[in-house]
Amino acid sequence: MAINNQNGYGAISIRKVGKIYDPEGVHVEAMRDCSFEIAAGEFAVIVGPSGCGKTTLLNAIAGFDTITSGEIYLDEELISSPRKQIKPDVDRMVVFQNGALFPWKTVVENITYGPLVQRKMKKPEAMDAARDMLSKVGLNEIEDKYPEELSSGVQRRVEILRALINKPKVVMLDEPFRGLDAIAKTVMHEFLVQIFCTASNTMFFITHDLDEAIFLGHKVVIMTTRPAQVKKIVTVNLPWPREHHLKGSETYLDLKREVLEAVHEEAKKAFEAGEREMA
Amino acid sequence: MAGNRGDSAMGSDRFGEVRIENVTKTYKKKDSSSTVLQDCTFRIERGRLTALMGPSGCGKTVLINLIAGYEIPTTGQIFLNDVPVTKPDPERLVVFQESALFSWMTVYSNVIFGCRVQGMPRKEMKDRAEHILRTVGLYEFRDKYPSQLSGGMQRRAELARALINDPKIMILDEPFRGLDALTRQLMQEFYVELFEDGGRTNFFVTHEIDEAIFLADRLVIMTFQPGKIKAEIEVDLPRPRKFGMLASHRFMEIREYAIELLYEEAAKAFAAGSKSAYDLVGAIVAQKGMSQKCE
Amino acid sequence: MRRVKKYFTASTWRGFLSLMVFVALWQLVIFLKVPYLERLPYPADVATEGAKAVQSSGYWYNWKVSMIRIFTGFAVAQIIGIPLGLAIGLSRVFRGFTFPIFEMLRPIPPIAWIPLAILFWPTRELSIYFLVFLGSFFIIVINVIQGVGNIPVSLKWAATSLGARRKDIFWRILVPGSLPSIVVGMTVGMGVTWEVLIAAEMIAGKGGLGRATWEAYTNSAFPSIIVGMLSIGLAGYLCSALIRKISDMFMPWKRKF
Amino acid sequence: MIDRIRTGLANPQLHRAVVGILLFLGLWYLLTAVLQLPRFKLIPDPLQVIKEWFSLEPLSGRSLFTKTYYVDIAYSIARTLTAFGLATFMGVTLGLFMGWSRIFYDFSFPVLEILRPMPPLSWIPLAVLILPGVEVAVITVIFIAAFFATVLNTLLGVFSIDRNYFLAAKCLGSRPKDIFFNIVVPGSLPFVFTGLQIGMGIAWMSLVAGEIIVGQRGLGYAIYEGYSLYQYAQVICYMFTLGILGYASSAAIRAVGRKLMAWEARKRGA
Repeated sequence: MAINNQNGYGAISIRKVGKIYDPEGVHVEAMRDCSFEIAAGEFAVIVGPSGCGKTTLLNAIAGFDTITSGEIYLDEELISSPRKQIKPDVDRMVVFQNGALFPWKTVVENITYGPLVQRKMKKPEAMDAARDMLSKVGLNEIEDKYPEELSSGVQRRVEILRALINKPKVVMLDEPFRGLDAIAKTVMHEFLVQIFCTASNTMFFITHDLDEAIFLGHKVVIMTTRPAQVKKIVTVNLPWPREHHLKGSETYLDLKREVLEAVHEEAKKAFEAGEREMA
Repeated sequence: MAGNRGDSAMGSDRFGEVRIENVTKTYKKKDSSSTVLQDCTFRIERGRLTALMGPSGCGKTVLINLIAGYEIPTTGQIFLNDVPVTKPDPERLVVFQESALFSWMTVYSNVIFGCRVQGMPRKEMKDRAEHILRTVGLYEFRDKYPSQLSGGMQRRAELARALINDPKIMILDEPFRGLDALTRQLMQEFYVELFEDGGRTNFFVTHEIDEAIFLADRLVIMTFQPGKIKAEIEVDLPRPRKFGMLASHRFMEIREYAIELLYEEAAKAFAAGSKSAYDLVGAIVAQKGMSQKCE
Repeated sequence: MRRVKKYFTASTWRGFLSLMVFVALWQLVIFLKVPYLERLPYPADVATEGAKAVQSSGYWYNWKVSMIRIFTGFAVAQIIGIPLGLAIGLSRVFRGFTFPIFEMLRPIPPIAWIPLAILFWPTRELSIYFLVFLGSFFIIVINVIQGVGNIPVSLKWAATSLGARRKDIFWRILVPGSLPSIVVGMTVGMGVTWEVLIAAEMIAGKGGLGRATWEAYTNSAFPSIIVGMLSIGLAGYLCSALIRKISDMFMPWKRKF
Repeated sequence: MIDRIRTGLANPQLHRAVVGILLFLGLWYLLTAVLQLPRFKLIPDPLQVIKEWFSLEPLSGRSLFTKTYYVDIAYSIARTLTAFGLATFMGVTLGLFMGWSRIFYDFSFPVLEILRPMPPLSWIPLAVLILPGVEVAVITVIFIAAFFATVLNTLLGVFSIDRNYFLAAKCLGSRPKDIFFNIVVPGSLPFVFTGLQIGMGIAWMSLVAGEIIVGQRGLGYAIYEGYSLYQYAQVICYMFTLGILGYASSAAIRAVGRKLMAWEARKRGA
């Protein structure tokens, strides 16, 4: 498992992080004492039951929300603690669950939005860069389409490109392929592997799909139900770049079994807890 | 359980067997016509779970509408236990994509809807509903409205609404679509257990390949426009099915084989300019292997 | 948009403050003799006038007259409009015959019917009922038609599958399924209805809140005018609140939990 | 092209529409001209209306071929457009800022909520007494009518924008100004146009009321004048004229909306 980041930017350290939501005095503990490390250039996948606080963690790293205890560091710099919260910025990009391409901008306008508002590039330069990215992944014919004219698989890829053009240290993806069918997902995985090989960012990837988790990740972090803690960290010893035939290998199946059991246990707990809550 | 299930059901007419024979469905537009299904012939066997897969736009939904009797085939015929299908009937029940629960009725009213409009006596209706609600674990939730339930519970309520009518065949149109992967997995386990206990004929349409293999006895794969039957695969995983099987060799073998067949159809959809076309550019590249792309 | 219910938050204080500022500004424009606005009465005068009005029986009589007019016209509009909307929504043939007539008459502002209404109906009171009726009639019909159209076909199919006959589908699926749109139609219609009522009362009415405001105008009694306006606003608000209340009662599945 | 017209003419819905409208006119004629039922006697029959409308020398002095007719229309349009333009400009601006800034919202919304339930027409007496001249008063009342609909819908439009768009824009390095112009403005457009449609409807209604009650010239005024001078056919002509203008103005708003929101149109096309 070669981590291919040489410059060493984008290491995330999560130390004893906790989060308590308290609207109207209803005390909900979303996360408790959650600690793990993501090395620079590592592809980390987070799995766990719905509503277990994975997104809470992402929000804290991205700077959308605060935490109530613990600390989060990005490259040795404190970015989040109960006393300090760094604002969202271009070094930490988020790709959202239901997609957040601006529907009123064309594909190319979406991708060039970042460099243009940051005044990093002039318009022609940004357009060239965007077109270049699109053609590298075989999407050059769609630059003038509006997002809603595209299938959701293509929308997701455009959104990932929109994040990457800013050369962030970390890319965070919150269940980006939810709702896609098996074939479309396979395509997305190929795409991500290809992107990851050239872009060398740290990846923070949240998913519910275990095949996806093992196929993509250097490590799979399994979370418990609420309050979320780290249940288990599984290191994926598969060669990189990942190839499809790996999915039949004994190592892969062993890993899958391991992750499956751990997650299944938590999912069941969460499901039952959820029903109790509704009753 | 798994072995004698088919046998015991075989003799009776309690469960149905559906034959689809040379079914073609053509829609006429102003001056052109489009054939959605062409010469489809296959059987949904008695007491078994048949899963249907195919790319989007291959006419899966039309096929369901035909079997349910909402539409009639242009040519060919569909038989349930040798009786031709002509109109909707409670013996062939559809569980719809997303939810078709009536949002203005409580869970209980939804479940007894079929019995009520068919005029079943109140006492019998109540007993049956209670039994079925306990089976799907929704007894405590019977007075709630669908919007108050979680996604997984809504799907179970819908299964209950169909099951209470004791249909000869259950038709499920992507019933777990829109649930997150983990809830979906739990629903699949719940559903497969229900199926293995009841042993009725089931026809399950999905485009999620893991789901299809995990649940089905037999897998039918359809082609893209016009929809034809491309292949039928026997799924020989043992019953009862357990989630651990998802990581078994046999499972992965069947999966790879099915994906290969589906890719071919996906590529055709691309040539036809389907909306998901651009996903398939990637699909074709992906088949060539990706090691060279990384350099 | 859901707002967290919590009292005495920063928002509440700001809201309170903003109303204070509004009243202070009102006072200020008169004090500073801002052109035209200086003719406004002082807030305190309005308050005194309001207190006086609340104690007089004439004031409450006007409330009663306006409310009776609103509810009669509005109720008749619903009784005719809802079945008509259902029929247009359900039958293509019926829709073909009636909808164009409907579309021809709908864009004419209800207030433009005033002369014709006075001409046609034997009493003024009846013509006001008719105008109020027009104000909400077209809106409710359009909303019912949309409501029927928006019921997913899968629900009708599911019901047929389960053995429902046409009658069952109508009463158990189509009617409850279009209720949310009916409520939207009623809410919007109620707003327009008050518009029409005020105009009708000012032009042709006898008694009623609109008329009272008009009479205050002819006497140039500024504080009374503003008391009238506020009363009309309050009455309109109460009517809308009532519709919300009723809709909650009829649609328990839409309640927030 | 000819084919399309032919298939269009073969459409049974069109036949029904024609039959339906003819039936309506027939019934009207029957009730007013043939049977002459008690109350219907007073109402002119459709032939009288059409004759009056197309007459070269109308009894009321107002028809398609007289200058007065167009002067009336011009007055009404000028009033509506002035008020509506002002309301759109101020309403959209205010709505966008209210949606964009929480503090601004907290300060302005309560005042808006107190003023909003008062029907615009209830402002007429106050407007006439305070403002200089009837013309300003009428325009003010129409303005109030359209303004509230626009503000409220714009505000809803901003609230309807997916929160993730804001987060994504922040991630991409936007300053507040960028967010305002790239997210808030385009994101609320669909609702803004709904608001404009509603506003336009209420504006026409208030115009008529304003003109009837205090106006000089204009369609509403002419309707009431026609009524007092027993020119009932002209009253009906003018009602239909108002209907046509109302319909045309909302069609115009829809057209502008489609133009500005290309992404919505294409989505529907796909």
